[in-house]
Amino acid sequence: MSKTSSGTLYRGHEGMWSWVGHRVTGVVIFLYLLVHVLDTAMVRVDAGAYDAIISTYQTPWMALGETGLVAAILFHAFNGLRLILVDFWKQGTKYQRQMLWGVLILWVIVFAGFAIRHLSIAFGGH
Amino acid sequence: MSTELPEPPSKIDLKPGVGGGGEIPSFDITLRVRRYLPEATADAYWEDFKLTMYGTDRVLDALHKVKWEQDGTLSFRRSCAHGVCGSDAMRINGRNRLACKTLLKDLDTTKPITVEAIKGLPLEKDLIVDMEPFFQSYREIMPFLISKGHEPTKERYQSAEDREIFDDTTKCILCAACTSSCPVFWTDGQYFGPAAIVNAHRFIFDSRDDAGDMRLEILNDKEGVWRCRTTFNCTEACPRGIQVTKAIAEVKQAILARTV
Amino acid sequence: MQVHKYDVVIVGAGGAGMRAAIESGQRARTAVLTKLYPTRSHTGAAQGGMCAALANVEEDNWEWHTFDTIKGGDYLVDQDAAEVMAKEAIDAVLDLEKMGLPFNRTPEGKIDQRRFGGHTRDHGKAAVRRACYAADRTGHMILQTLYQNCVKHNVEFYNEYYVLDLLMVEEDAYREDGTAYKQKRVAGVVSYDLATGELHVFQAKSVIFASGGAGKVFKTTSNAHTLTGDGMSIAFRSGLPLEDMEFFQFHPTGLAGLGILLTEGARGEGAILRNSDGERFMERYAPTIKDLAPRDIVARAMANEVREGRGCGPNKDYVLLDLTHLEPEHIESKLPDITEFARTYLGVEPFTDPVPVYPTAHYAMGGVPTNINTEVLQDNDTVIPGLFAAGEVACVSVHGSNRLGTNSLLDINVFGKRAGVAAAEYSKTADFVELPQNPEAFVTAQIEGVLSGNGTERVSDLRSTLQETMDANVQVFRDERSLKEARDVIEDLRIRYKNISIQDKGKRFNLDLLEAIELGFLLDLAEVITVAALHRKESRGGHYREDFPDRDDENFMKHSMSYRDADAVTEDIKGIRMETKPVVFTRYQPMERKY
Amino acid sequence: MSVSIPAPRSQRIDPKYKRGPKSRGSFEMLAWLFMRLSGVVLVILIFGHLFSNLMVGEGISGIGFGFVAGKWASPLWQFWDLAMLWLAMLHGTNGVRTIINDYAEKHATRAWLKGILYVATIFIIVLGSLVIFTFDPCVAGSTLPQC
Ligand SMILES: Cc1cc2nc3c(=O)[nH]c(=O)nc-3n(C[C@H](O)[C@H](O)[C@H](O)COP(=O)(O)OP(=O)(O)OC[C@H]3O[C@@H](n4cnc5c(N)ncnc54)[C@H](O)[C@@H]3O)c2cc1C
Ligand code: HEM
Ligand code: SF4
Ligand code: F3S
Ligand code: FES
Repeated sequence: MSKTSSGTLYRGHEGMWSWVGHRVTGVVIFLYLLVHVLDTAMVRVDAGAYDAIISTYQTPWMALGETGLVAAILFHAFNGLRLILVDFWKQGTKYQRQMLWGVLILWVIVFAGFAIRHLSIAFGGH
Repeated sequence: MSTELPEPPSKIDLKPGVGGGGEIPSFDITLRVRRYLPEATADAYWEDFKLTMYGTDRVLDALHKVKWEQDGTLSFRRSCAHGVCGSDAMRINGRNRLACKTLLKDLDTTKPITVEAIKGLPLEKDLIVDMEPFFQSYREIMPFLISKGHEPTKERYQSAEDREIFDDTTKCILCAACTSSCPVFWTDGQYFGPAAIVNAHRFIFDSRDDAGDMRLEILNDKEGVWRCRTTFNCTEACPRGIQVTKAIAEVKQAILARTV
Repeated sequence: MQVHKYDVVIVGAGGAGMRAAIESGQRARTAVLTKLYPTRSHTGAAQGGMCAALANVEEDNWEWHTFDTIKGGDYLVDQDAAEVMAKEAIDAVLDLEKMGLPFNRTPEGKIDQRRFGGHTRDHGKAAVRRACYAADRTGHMILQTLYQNCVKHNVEFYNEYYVLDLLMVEEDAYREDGTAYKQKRVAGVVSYDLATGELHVFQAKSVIFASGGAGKVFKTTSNAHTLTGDGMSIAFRSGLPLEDMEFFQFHPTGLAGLGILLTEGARGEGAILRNSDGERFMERYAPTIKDLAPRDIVARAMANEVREGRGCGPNKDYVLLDLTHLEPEHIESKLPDITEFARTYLGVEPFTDPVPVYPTAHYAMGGVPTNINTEVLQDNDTVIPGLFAAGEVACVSVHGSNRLGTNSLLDINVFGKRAGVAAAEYSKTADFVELPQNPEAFVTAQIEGVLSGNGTERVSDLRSTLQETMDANVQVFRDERSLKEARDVIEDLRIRYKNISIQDKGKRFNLDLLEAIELGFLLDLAEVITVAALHRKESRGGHYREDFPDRDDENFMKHSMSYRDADAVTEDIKGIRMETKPVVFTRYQPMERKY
Repeated sequence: MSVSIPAPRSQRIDPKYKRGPKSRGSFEMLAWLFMRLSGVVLVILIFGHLFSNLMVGEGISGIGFGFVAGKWASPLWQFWDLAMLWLAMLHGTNGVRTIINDYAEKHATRAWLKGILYVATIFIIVLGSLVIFTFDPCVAGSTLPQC
């Protein structure tokens, strides 16, 4: 299509933005998973090497990244369950918006719980 | 059948000020239109028009005012002017709307009101897009009643409940607001799109129709229902209030049910 | 320029055009030319219903329907045509059902029926349930169903092709009594492709005109912006007569100030009209059927209430349609769309508040004269071989001086089908008529003229002046003074029209150009309507002369036929000749019209 | 007589929108269904994984070669991680496949991207499975007491 058709960004509602979020988190998790399998594979090569790699996960910066990843997984997981309900529950399409708020609330609660524990371990050190 | 009603009273007391009325307020707006004149410029551009409009005016009235009083080259489709023909779907303040059904007073008139063509279909001029791909998808889902067996001499019977099942999707006016709001349709234009599915739904769930299976097979395609990512833009854009995503979900269920 | 050849060419893809296309498309090579995408046609705006004496819920028969149609039309109806329509109505509805139209159903699963203005049992005894309907979207469902079936039968559409000229040739011919006359024959049409600005000539053995109405002659109208009477005007310019153009229907319940229609079905479901005293004033005007009297009577009653100071609102210029005594669920299931219109466009909640309404220009009873086989007539009885017309553009005359609600959707189906069959059959027996030299010359000149015009007049100014004049002077009440005033304004506008200029000079989607051309059509028709109204010095149906308030069967029980004729002068207007045509009577003699 | 042109502009479809031949079978439906079924299972697997690795005991600080070895000593965890690997990889791959289909418009680009995706997926799944099955706590550098 010609470039002339581009204009402003479409101002979708919750449904569209949650989909953008789902898509982005999905890709992020996938990319992480590729790396994560590779690093875990080190256990087959050399125990020291594995520990070395894992220790990078234990630095504060990586801990933050790890927290972000978990945030992504939590959102993707909860929203994924919402999508499944939209698809299979008769009233799903009617309550999709309410369910999205539910997802966000659940996400905040679970994530807060995780973040407190995880960051305190990561930054608290031994 | 409607039940017999008691005769209404010959005379009643009207509430004061009944039927609205009063002075119609006027206000100034800026209409920011995405122009594209293929014979004049290579690219689209924004153009602002300042207008004085009234409380009962719609975006379509504003466009007419521009066309009739300021710039006759501004081009857009319209016909019925009350939301039943589906000519004038466009992106108003970033969302698909019918220009004739969007009252200016319901928009934020302190800021410019942006108006641009619907997204995802080839742009022809100003607010006009090529609708053929859209109608092609519609035609491909076999949007007509197919019934086997003998034609009855009188009408086919259908219970009011059976009629109700597909009532929602009979309302479609083929305005393309839904399909052109769908992020999946924007990507490569191959997706059948919500409007086609809505119209398939209208026949799949019609108790008089015998070709539901064929339509389900068509929509089981890689460009069919499974491309829908339930973003709900279509449902929110539909000027007829059709529960589009719900209809799509019902079609998905029907395909599943028939295979499993 | 390109030339296409088809057996049958149909102009217009509304209800009439597509119903014809379904028949003709299965019998002959058919093209449908339409200035709008088919599903945008204004048939889709029709709400209330389509009448047929199915007797699904109450005793009924087609003879009663015929009678109601004739009486509703104030006896100016051609009764043979009305019989055909009422008789074929039943099949027309059943055809639609078989094509898939989702009618509302009775508890037994049959097509449900409801009341509509002027439809009665046993010659006026009481209102009858005769209108088959699909909520308040009957027209939408008809249009969609017909389009769906066109898709099914692979009908070839040329969308956004504006037909701007009818190609005809004249041959010398002799009548049975030996007198010579010029026989017209149709060769094809010239159309303008909106997308490219190219002209396309369609050569055809049969041409069907189904281009709809002309409501945009008026300002307050239920009609679409695109209903500019193209077909009628093109026929008129080609030397064909227009029949009964003075009869224009004003629908009682248009949203006040906007003209958007609220179906008569609302009153069929029990809604009533009230004036500023809260009085149900129709009890005074039509004691038997009250709010369900025919439209001309109700519209006049409303206008009269307003005139006598019983109007509502700050300017006391409308009355109220009251639905508040009806059950909200009932309204929601039977009238969902119109309640939404009231909410969207006036901000009124019909469940709790009455809705402001005022008559709105709605339907042209007149049009291109045809016989009951939909063949177009070049005078009172000479058929033009190969030329057909159906729908609002045509005047068979089943509506006489006032159309009954629901009879138009019926008209387009019954006569649309007849036209499709007849046109296809004719094309099998006939040869192509040779196209004239430079068939597109007239249209080319017309377009060039508008594009190169550099005058000072704006199309939109002229159009709104025209529409306001027509609203003020040729509406529900007319008299010699008002009609003469309208006539003078139109004459002036005609002169100013020569001095227009437009801004868009391009070839692609040049709607500026087409609005200018459409204005030309509107001016033609406004003139014919006004002259015909001046000429008819009586009151009948939709045409009410305050200076001649009574029906005058002695002098005016006949159709009026307006011809374009450069040498004639009628009512001080040069170029229009008025003639008359007798009304066909079969079984009902004129009576006083009381409800 | 001038030429007659059978296909006017109004019936022409922009080639970009022309759909290819109809796809056969129900692959897309099965993929869609798989996304949902695997999604439900993955919630349990991943939450369990995250919980046992990051929440209980010392959390991330406790993870090391020994931790892994300890876990994989139990067939339950072996199976758990294997299932998670497979499901997550297939789920993610299918998701990314959808995304490629959406945004890569040219046929060749699509083919390339998907090719790379599938190779990566197979490689990772095979590698991951091998690691889990052939895990040897006494690999070089292991400081575990049993070695
Ligand atoms: C709001 C409203 C409600 C109504 N409700 C009812 C009702 O309840 N019951 C009832 O019986 N009747 C009703 N009517 C009347 C009825 O709907 C119309 O009279 C009828 O639909 C006309 O159909 P048609 O096919 O003649 O024309 P239309 O449906 O108007 O179609 C005209 C067609 O001609 C085409 N066309 C026009 N000019 C050109 C040109 N120059 N070149 C090419 N194509 C052209 C257009 O594109 C269009 O496709 C209602 C009318 C209105 C406006
Ligand atoms: C935690 C549990 C998970 C659940 C409940 C879940 C659920 C879903 C669902 C239902 C979809 C389909 C969305 C749609 O069709 O619109 C989906 C898509 C996707 N998922 Fe997951 N998922 C989970 C975990 C994962 C993981 C671990 C990955 C990465 C490997 C992942 C990557 C993706 C991707 C890339 C998509 C495609 C996104 C798109 O098409 O927009 N998901 N997920
Ligand atoms: S479903 Fe709604 S938005 Fe889509 S085409 Fe039909 S009416 Fe328009
Ligand atoms: S916008 Fe598109 S993604 Fe599905 S829910 Fe609607 S079709
Ligand atoms: S003009 Fe008909 S829908 Fe807006």
